[in-house]
Amino acid sequence: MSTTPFRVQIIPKIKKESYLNLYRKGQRADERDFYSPRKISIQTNVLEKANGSSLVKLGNTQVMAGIKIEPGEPFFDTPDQGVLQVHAELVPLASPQFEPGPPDENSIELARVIDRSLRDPKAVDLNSLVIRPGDKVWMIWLDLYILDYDGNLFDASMLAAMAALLTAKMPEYEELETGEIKISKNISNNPIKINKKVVTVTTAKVENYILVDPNLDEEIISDTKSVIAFDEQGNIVGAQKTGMGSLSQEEIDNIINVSSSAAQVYFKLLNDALKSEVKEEKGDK
Amino acid sequence: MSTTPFRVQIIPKIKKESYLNLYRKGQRADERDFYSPRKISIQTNVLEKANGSSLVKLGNTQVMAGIKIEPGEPFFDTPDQGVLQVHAELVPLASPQFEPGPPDENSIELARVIDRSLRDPKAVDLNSLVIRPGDKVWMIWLDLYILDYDGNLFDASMLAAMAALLTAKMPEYEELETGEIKISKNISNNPIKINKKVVTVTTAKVENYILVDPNLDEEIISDTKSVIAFDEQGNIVGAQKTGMGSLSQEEIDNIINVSSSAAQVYFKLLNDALKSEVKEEKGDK
Amino acid sequence: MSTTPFRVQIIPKIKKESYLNLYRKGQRADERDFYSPRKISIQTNVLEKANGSSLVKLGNTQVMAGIKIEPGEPFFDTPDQGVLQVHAELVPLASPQFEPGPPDENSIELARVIDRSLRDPKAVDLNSLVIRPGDKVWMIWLDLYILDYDGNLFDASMLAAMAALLTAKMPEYEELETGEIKISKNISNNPIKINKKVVTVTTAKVENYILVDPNLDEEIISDTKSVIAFDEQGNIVGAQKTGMGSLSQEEIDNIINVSSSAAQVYFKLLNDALKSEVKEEKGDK
Amino acid sequence: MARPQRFIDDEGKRLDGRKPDEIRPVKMQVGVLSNADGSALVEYGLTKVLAAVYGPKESQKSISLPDRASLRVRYHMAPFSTEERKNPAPSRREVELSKVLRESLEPIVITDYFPRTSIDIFIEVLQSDGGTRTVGATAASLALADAGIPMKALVAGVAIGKVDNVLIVDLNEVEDMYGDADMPIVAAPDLGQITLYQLNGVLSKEEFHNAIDMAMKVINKLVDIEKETLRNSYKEAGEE
Amino acid sequence: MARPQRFIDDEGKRLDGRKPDEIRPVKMQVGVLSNADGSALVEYGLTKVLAAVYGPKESQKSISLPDRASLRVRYHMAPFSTEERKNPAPSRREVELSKVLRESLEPIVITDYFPRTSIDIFIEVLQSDGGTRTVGATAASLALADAGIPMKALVAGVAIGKVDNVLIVDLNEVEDMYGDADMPIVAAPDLGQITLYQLNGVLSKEEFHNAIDMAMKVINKLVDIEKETLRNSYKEAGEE
Amino acid sequence: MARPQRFIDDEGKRLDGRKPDEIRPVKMQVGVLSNADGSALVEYGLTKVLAAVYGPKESQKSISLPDRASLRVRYHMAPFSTEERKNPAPSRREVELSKVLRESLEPIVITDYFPRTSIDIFIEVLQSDGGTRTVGATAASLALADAGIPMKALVAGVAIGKVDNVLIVDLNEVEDMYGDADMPIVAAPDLGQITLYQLNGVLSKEEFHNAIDMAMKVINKLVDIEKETLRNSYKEAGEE
Repeated sequence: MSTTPFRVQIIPKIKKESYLNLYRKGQRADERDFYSPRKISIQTNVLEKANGSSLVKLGNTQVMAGIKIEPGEPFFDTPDQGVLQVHAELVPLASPQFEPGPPDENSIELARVIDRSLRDPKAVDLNSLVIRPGDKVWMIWLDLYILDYDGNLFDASMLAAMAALLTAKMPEYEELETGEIKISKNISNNPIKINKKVVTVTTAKVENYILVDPNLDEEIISDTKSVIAFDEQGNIVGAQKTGMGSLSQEEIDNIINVSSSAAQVYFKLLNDALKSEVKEEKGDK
Repeated sequence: MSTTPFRVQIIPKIKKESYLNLYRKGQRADERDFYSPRKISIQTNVLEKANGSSLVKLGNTQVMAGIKIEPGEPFFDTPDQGVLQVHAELVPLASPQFEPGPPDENSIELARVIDRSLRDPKAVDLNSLVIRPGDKVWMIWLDLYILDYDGNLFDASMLAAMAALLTAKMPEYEELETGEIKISKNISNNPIKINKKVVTVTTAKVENYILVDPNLDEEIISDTKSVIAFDEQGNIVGAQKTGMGSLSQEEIDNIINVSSSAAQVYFKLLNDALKSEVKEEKGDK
Repeated sequence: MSTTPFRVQIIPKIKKESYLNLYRKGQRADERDFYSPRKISIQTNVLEKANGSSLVKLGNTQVMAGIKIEPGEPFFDTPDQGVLQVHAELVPLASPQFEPGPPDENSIELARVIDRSLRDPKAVDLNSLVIRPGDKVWMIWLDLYILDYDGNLFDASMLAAMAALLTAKMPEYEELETGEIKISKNISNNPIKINKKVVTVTTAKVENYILVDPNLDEEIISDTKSVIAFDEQGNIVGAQKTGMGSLSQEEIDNIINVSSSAAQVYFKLLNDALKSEVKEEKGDK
Repeated sequence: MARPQRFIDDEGKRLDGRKPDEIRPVKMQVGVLSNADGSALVEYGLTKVLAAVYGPKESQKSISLPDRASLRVRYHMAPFSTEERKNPAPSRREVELSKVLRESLEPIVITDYFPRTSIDIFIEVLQSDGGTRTVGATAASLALADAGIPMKALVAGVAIGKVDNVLIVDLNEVEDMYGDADMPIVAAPDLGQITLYQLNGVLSKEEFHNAIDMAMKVINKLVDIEKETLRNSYKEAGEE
Repeated sequence: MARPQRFIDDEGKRLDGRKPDEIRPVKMQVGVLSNADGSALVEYGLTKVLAAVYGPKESQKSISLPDRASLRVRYHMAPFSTEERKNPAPSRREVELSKVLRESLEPIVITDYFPRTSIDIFIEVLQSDGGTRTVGATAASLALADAGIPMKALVAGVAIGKVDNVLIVDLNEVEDMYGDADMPIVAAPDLGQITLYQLNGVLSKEEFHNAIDMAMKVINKLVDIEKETLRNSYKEAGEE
Repeated sequence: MARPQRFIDDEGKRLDGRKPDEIRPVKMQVGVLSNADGSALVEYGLTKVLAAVYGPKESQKSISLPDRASLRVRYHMAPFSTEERKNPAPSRREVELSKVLRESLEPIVITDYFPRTSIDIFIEVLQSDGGTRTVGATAASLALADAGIPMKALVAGVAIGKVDNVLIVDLNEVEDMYGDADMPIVAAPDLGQITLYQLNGVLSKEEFHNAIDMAMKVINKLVDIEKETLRNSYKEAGEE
């Protein structure tokens, strides 16, 4: 049962009005222009024992991604493919709004949008993850852990997911006589085979303004949001309207164009982070 | 934990009194006599993709039955029998009283009474459902879906169950080399082997009156209900007192006799519906 | 999420004061001295159909232990060991404070402390419980059922656990051609192989007093409790501070000494109960 | 447990030596728990059921009734009570039996004395050898009386079965599992009222009638034992 | 269900004979349930979805909003609606679709007429052959209108897909499962507003634009059928 | 992870080169999260634990205490923190550790300043290499201080173990898994009070005494690092 969320007056109307006044002048409260994301930091290999990991800061939003790779069984209808499982947890330490408990509709939507945006364009080469066809394959558990929530979980989570996938290492294993797969070394030098990189770009619509990478305040005053996933060739590899409002066809066209440009910014930062693979702050405020 | 249900004043006392006044004259509010069910419609094959299906309307009460047949494993102690699983859902669109969530005591009781009334007289020939003894058998999932609730779920559900079982078609399958059972065609021309037909008859006791097929108002003012299952030979193949009150031995004897007659009405309508297997309204108001 | 329990004024402050006045005179409200447990009764084989069972009364606290032994699979990392599963239920008939539902933190803590105090000193010889190494072993289900709650569940539960384990009988079985293990007789004459006996001693700290075997009133006014597990050689085989307060190093030293003595009392009663194996009341008020 | 060849021998005796209309040895005890307001332990043969009653106490708002007490009944099996260890989470069977047992007790409790309160009845099966719900009803009846809850009458329960074409009373587990019918009945003989009946299995109308007759005779005796048990407990209490 | 070799034949026809921009036979009925305040049964081909609306009614406190009604939406699949029998517990997919469907209906319901109330919308998939969420949006729109809930406009839904490099409307299950893209869209043509869009699959920017164009044309027709259905139902009501 | 032959070599060094009474490299950071009222990231070697504190804030009625704040503590392991991926649903172990950690923090928080409020403490294990509950206690202590919650004293935690008949401090995962004892201890040195102790394994009374002695020495040092960390954070805040 999905219920209209309760969030009255977290931002009073007067604040919305003052934000709109800024927008009319072409400004945002944190001095960004409409189409620029916040300051971004992408750290990889932040955990020594996981197969892959990353910590992404998008403004004050923080998402950790952790990857564990384990032997498992393929799905009945895809015997020649490994399995990718994406989960997201809105951990209660991230926000007074998050409560402990099983995943709610927000964390499920987040995980499923990330999952589809990776799955549909075949970002991860699942065919390379077969140990014994129809019997044993690698399961990639990609867990997104929201540590600090200041809006735009989708983009931060997708950057964290890609950074962790691109730097993860497969385990080494041996086959026992019984056919059992035993991991002999948790982390080898072999990466996961990635076919393509994907980023999502989230925009908020506030009245007739389209804002890239909304922070929490902007999300709260927004009418609706759009999440558009892109590959590096500029194809759209996933999309989701999220939030209560609606959009005209023209607005959607505009969102696609704006998001397509912003995707290039994300790809550049992601590629830079991978090149250096050192932990340092990137992006501009 | 079973708790006394809360249903105060849904029907005010004055209404109960007016109902009782009618009963004293031998009448019911909807002009039926005490021992006649409401108008009944039995449609079969209402879903093209399920193995069996039916839609039963008993007055304003509507129950859909759907049957899916899948390969599965037999129970450890009955290696030579297929498996029949009966479930019932009181879907929230059927009544303002039904809430989304896991099955409550009412839907569990409903499913278990239907299940036992089919199982104990061996209505379904489970022995005919074996693919490889002790290893692979057919599982019949019989799901009862309450769509509109105006009293007497038991009789409507049992009619829907029988109508769906009697018109269901087995799948066609092949055995793969691995021993796996693969369904090659969802629906064949082979029916499920049914040993006998069963109906239930529900009566409400309101003070000293016994009413067949109570509608919701009658259920609410009733002291208690009895559900008696019959086969076509007139044997009692299941019984359940349901509701808070009590009955004398004489009242039970009376209920058995009244119910036994009403069962013949149900059997006739069921058999007519199967003969025609066309969708048309049956029974008398 | 563990939350500070709500138990205000169950014992008013004035009662606590009167208890403390007694302690200052070296007395307890039920006339015990500080280091003596309440009257204890240990009955074994109270259930004819379980593999082992016992009923322990410690004052008004009553705990029933029941043991079922079934064939199962070993854990992946201990192919040469049987499995011991300890569960505890705070059944709602035992106290107005217990609610029906899944195990809460108190029953989980109880079961886990008992489990560790049996597991770590290898009280049960798990190596003797192998049917076919790596494939089939015996699973011992030890269920602790709290029937009446008047404080000190740990000691009563551990006595019940030991009494049931020490008098339990293994099933007889045959291996079917399929490799399946079939129990041919639920209860044989063979006992479970027990390496050592263990008891726990619970003490409450109330201000600067240490009380062995606190009853419910004493638990409620206490600052904190300690549960210390001993083997018959006087080794400490488990420990747990439980409850909100704290202890100094000296207090812990004192608790260890006091508990070590009390453990001997428990061991004597346990051994007596096993010698007689008849149902009679033991211990002193 | 394997299916026996015959359930009744040439002398008309059942597997455990009983005659068709003979109940197993019955034990009843009240006041067995200290915290509960009322409690009872009842055994029919190897079937052992403990019941406890708490209340009347103020209801949670969500279940509070303006004109009467609400009953809350839980029928539950201890994990060690069954042939195979039972998962402690309530099964669908336990949910149904909690409901029919509640409905078997509603008619005997005078609930309109205590509006806006609830009376909790916990029925714990300690060992199962057939008939647990009927033993549970008997134990609950005693526990309610032991708690001093005002009642119109006592109830007791027994199951009637059919084996080798003979009606029998108080089925044990083998007779229940492999017999042709199992008909649990709970009744208040002093009111002439049946408060629970169910049938699993197949009976003719005549057999159905006779089964209830048979049950009523046994239930009469069981309620007499209940009364005796309660009298003795009052006596003990008086003597203390 | 196996993957077909081709989805579109030499004559430009799809597997079921439809042209790329052709929807399946559509049936709409309102007022099909007696208890619900509004209800509708909608079919696109073999996909059948039932929707019911209850409310506005006073909200539970925990979800009560001071300035508007809250919507509660449940998208649920009947266990017999799917290829393999579906477990009735809500899946992660059903949780997500309940959310996006709620968000597709919020823009058309005039919720500020009814502060502190809730409007419940139940969407039950009876048979699934692709497009269940879009058929569900259409059914919910009709059920809201049937319940007399004040609305700014009607919505309808349809999915656009891509097979053999051609954009197609109203995917059936095979086209959904093996096609290259599935883009469900819900819109209110009278407002020129899109209230739900999702994309699973890969499209160029141009295809994305064209897909929405295609959808809008079909949705226009679907909303016309909704209006016709409602007009007929008022007529019937008037004739009674 | 296989069992090592020896845990301590001829020079008295442990597998990772430490001396028996030597803790792993310790890192502490506070104020690492923007939303939480207080937060801390603490590492002992590869074990990394993040803690956050929210409150005091008005309690839900069901847990409101008239004379003090109630603490709500959740110890939770991230799915990627463990050797095998951990199911995110709370395990029995996490339920127990949440309880003992809450009970280890109750004695240091001055809860009677804030009746009818609750203070939430979230402890997330990001990477586990032994000692997660003790690192969690240290992180929670820092996060409480960072949140400005009035405290009687700081606590820190460390586990004492026994391998090759030698007591050692601050077990890593191999020492924990294959050692003979694991005794986690949390204490407030400034109060001379131990707020958590548990023992898994077997120790003589003397060893038990010595283990606590050893722990207290280490905990003293850890609390000094906590104080230094807090002082530096105030300094930074002052410099801004």
